[in-house]
This record gives sequence, structure tokens and C-alpha cells, in this order.
Amino acid sequence: MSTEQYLHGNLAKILVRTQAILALLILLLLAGLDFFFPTNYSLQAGLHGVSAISAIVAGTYLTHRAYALIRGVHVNFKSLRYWVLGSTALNFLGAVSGNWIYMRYRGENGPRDWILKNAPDFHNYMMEFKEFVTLFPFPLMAAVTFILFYYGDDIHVRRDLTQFVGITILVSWLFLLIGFVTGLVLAKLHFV
Amino acid sequence: MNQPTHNTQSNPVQLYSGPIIAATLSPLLGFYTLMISHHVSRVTKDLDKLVHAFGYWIPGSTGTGPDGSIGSYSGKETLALGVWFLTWLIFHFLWQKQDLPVKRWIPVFLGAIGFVTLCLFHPFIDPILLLLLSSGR
Amino acid sequence: MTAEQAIHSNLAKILVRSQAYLALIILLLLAGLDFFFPTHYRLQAGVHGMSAIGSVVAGTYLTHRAYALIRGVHVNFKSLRYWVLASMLLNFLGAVSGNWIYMRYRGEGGPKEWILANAPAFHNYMMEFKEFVTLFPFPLMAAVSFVLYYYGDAIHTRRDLTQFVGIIILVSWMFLLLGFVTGLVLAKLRFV
Amino acid sequence: MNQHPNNQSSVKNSDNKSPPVSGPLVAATLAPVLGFYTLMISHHISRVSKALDQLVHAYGYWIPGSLGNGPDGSIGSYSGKETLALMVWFLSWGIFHFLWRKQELPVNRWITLFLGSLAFVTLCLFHPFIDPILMLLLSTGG
Repeated sequence: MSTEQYLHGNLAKILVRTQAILALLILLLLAGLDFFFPTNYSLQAGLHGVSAISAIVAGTYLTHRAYALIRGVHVNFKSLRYWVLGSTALNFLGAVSGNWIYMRYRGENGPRDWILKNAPDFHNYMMEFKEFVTLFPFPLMAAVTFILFYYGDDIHVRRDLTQFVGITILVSWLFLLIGFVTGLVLAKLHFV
Repeated sequence: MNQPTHNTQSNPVQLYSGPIIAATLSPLLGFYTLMISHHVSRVTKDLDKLVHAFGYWIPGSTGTGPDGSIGSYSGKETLALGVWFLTWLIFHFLWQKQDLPVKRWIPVFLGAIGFVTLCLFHPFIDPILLLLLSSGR
Repeated sequence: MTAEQAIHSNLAKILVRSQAYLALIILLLLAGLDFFFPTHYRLQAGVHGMSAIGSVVAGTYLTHRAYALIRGVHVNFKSLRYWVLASMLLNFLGAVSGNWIYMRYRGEGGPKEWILANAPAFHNYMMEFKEFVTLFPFPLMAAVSFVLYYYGDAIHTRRDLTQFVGIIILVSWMFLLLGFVTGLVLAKLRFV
Repeated sequence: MNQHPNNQSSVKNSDNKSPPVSGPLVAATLAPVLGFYTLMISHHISRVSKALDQLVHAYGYWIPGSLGNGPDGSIGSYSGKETLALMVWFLSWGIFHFLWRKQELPVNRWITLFLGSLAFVTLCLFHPFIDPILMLLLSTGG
């Protein structure tokens, strides 16, 4: 590798990291600013938003790792175990904070009342769907975490198992994304 | 895979960096026009009208009621578009066959974009503008 | 490559494509459902949302291509030219539709009035910033499109130029993401 | 990098331990699916009548915010559905893990079933799809 090539590779590395950090910061703003919204429920909204977005970011990164599991290439299982554990914790936080903000959603003059009056489909079809499927990622990632800790590094001798773990991560991501988007749609429709 | 940086001898085509600099300098000048016309329009009602007048050709630039209008934003856009296209044409024509130092331009370009972005952020720029306006009198 | 490996990498390919399509469809719902919101301005909102999300998706994919330009590895310039052209068009649509919905934002009883009455910082600091930086991606991508068509495939002989093009794509993406997130924050705060 | 490590050598490396079996993985993934079905079924049960809703709700009283009204609201019978789903998830996981911890089960067949049942439970949570079916069931049952 010539010095010039090395510099270019290094530049790309710096840029990639900068992009990732910027993306994370800007995305966290999407929910972080909820803390400053003019509502009595800004704390609940902000916490749910920040944990949901963190769960999405971690989940999306994990889909990248999932392909290594599916393709059967070399995987650093130690780091993967920490990531799935972190992701499980975030999914749990997202579900718990979701419960918290759901109370206000159903409260007097809360979003549900407004939506049922003005655009009932968004409650009857979307919210009644979203409130359940957003519970899916936590148990799914809990299963993945358990499996990776239970089998340890030995799991790599069983390609069918690693492949299944990869697929479960992808499925969990799908529900995260659905929950994220529907949550934002409802928040746009009527904030808590 | 990896190409040598400058290979003018063995390569039949001679590429000049002028057009890329022209293509990137001109939007930058457009952004600065946007920023400056925005702050100019904030000084007085008359200046706002002046800026606004440039944008009357844009549908929805004037109007009231629930449907609203984009107001003097239309004028800022018009001025920025004008500066962008005009400077692009001029610089492209001038630098068509020139080789300008791209490596030196990249940091200037990025710095200038960073600065104009900052200048559009009111909490940063307003104290400076207030100082300028008060000392100008 | 053994038959088993071929099947696995084929599976990964199918999954990657499904993930990409699902992500696109779900993300488009984030704005597409605006068409069904109970407001007179849902057409403007939906069109702006769809073009904004389309821009963010195309722009994000292009940042992936940008790293090939920055690293100086082999690039399919023909496909890249189409992508930057399409991305530029989407950015243009985003800006034009943004102008359209901005009218209502400023209209009587519109979001601006409500935000100024309830949380003025979101208008004075965020919207007055967002309305300008979201105009940046279109000229930047216009510059990229022009450069790639003007120089043609021969540009690959000049690493400094390709590197610069890659950097412009990344800068444009950053403004897209900023515009996307601030737009969503404002839409959550008060829909048109 | 691209080559999967040769099976024999990897097995030899971990020869002192018993080779991994697929039972625990199937148990760990079947249990959440059962939890999701519990969620779905308890949801539709709670929609049939006020009394059934109260029954489901009662399981969730332990969750803070499961009761209450006014602007602060509450999560209502959702708390009961969550509780039932949690119970089914943990209980079935415990049982199946214990039963299958040394068993080899057909993973490839389970993947298809797992994905299919997830898709189905998701569909069953989508009111425009499931409501006509529920209506039919209720009208024939009543």
C-alpha cells in the first residue's frame, strides 16, 4: 500500500465515522427535542422517542451484522453478544416508555380522543396494530441474546443455527421500523 | 483498481479542474446570497419588501388567509437562484481550460458551507447582527 | 464456491433486497399517510413528505457510493450518473413542494402562529434555519450531476476530483438529514 | 475471510464439550411467538364484551398506570394483555427449554414455520383483515 492509498483509506475511515456520529446525533434530535415541546407530557414523549430511536439505530446496525451470520463468514461473537444485549435493553426501554406514554395517549383529551373524532382509522387500524407489534422486538432480541450467550462461540459450527439467528435479527428490525414509522405518523397527527 | 493521481502523459484526455470548482463555488455563492438577503430582510419592513419584490414571479409569494404565502422567502430564493446560475456560467466560461488547486479548494468549500450554515442559525448570528446594526448608527 | 455457499450467499442477496424494499415502503408510509390526514393541506404535506423521504433515501444510498469515489476503487460511473441525476430531481421536488407547504405553514391559523404562541424557539431558531439549509442539497447535487456528465468516465484519472465529488455527496446528505429531522419535529409539534 | 471454517477442524477445537444442539434455540424462538399469539388472542377477546375486557384487564392491575382516568389516562386492559403474553412467553420458554435442551430439532423446517406464524399473528393484529373474520365467528357462535 502506497502512502497515498493509505491516506485515502484513512480519509474514508474518518468520513465514515463522522457520518455515523452525525447521523446518530441528528436522529436523536428527532425525539430529543420532544423534551422541549409545550406539553405536560414532554418527559414521557422524549424518553419514549429517544429509546425508540436508539433501538432503531442499534437494530439497523445489527441487521448489518446479521448478514455475516447468514453468509457464514467470520463473526466476532464477543462483540455481537454485547450488541444484542444492548439492543435487547433498548427494546425493553422502548416498550416500557411506550407503556408510559400510552397512558396519556388514552387520557382525557389525549391524542386518542382527537384521532377518534377527526381520523378514526388512524386509531382503529394503525394504533391498535402498532401497540402490539412494537412489543415484538424485545422478546425476539431476548431470544437472540439468550441463544448467543447460551451456545457461546461454538455456535459457529452450526451454520443453520447462525443463519436462523441472523433471520431473527432481521425480523426484529422489521417490527422496529414499523413501530418507529407508525409512532411518528401518530405523533404528527396529534402530539400528546 | 487504484488510479494514479495525475497521469497526464499516458492519458489522451486532459482534464481541467476549473469546471468542478465553478460548479461548486456557484451554489456556495447562492447560499451566501440566501443568508445575506435573509438577514437584510429582517432589518426593516422596507428592506423586506425590497427582497420580497424579487420573488413575485413565484406562485404563492403573496397572499393571506389560511392558505398563506411564502412571503419574502420567494425573493431570497430568486436572488440565490440568480447568483447561482449567473456565477456558474461566468466561472465555468472563465475556468473551462484552467487547472485550479482542488486540494486547496476542498477545505475552503467545506469551511464556507459550515460558516454559512452557522450564519443561518439565529442564536449564533443574531447577537453579531445586533452589534453590527447598533454600531452602524 | 461450493453449492452450499452459493445457496447461502443467494439467500443473503434475497434478504438484503427484501430488507431494502421493505425499508423503502415503510419509510414512504411515514409521509404517504399524510394524504389521509384530516386537513385541507394533506396534498401538499404528502407530496412534500414523499419527495423529502425519497431524497433522503436516494441521498443515503449515494453516500454509500461516495465512499467508493473517495477510496478510489472501481466505480460504475454510468449508473452513478443516473443516480445523482435522479437524486438531484428528487431534491428539486423536495424544495418545490417545500415551498408549497411553507405557504400554509405561514397561513392564518397555521403552524407558525401556533408555534409562535406556544413554543416560539421552534419557529425562530429551527424553522428559520431549516427553511434555508434544506435548499442546499439541490444545488450541491446539481453540481455533482454536472461534473459527472461533463467529465464523463475520464474523471477516474483524477483522484482529487472524484474525491471531491464524494465529499460533496456526503455534505449534501448531511443537509438532507437535517432537513428531514427538523421537518418531522415541526410536523410533530404542529401539523399543517 | 469468505470461507466458512472447515467443519471437522472446528468440531475438533471444541471436542471436550458436547456439540451444540438446536433444541434451546427452537425453544427460545417458539416462546416469544406463543407470547405474541397470546397478545393477539387476548386483545380480540377483550373486544368481545365489557366483561371479558375487565377479565383481561384484571391480570394487569400490577402494572403502574393500568388504572386511572382524566388527562393523564391509563393503559387500560392493554396491561392485562401484556401480562398474559409475558406469562406465556416465560412459562413456555422454561418448559420447552427444559424439555429440548439436549434434543436436536429440524431448524430449517422451524425457520419457515417461525416466519409464517409471525407473519400470520401480525396480520391477525391488523383490524381491517381480522375484523370481518371475527364478526363471522361471533355471529355463527352466538
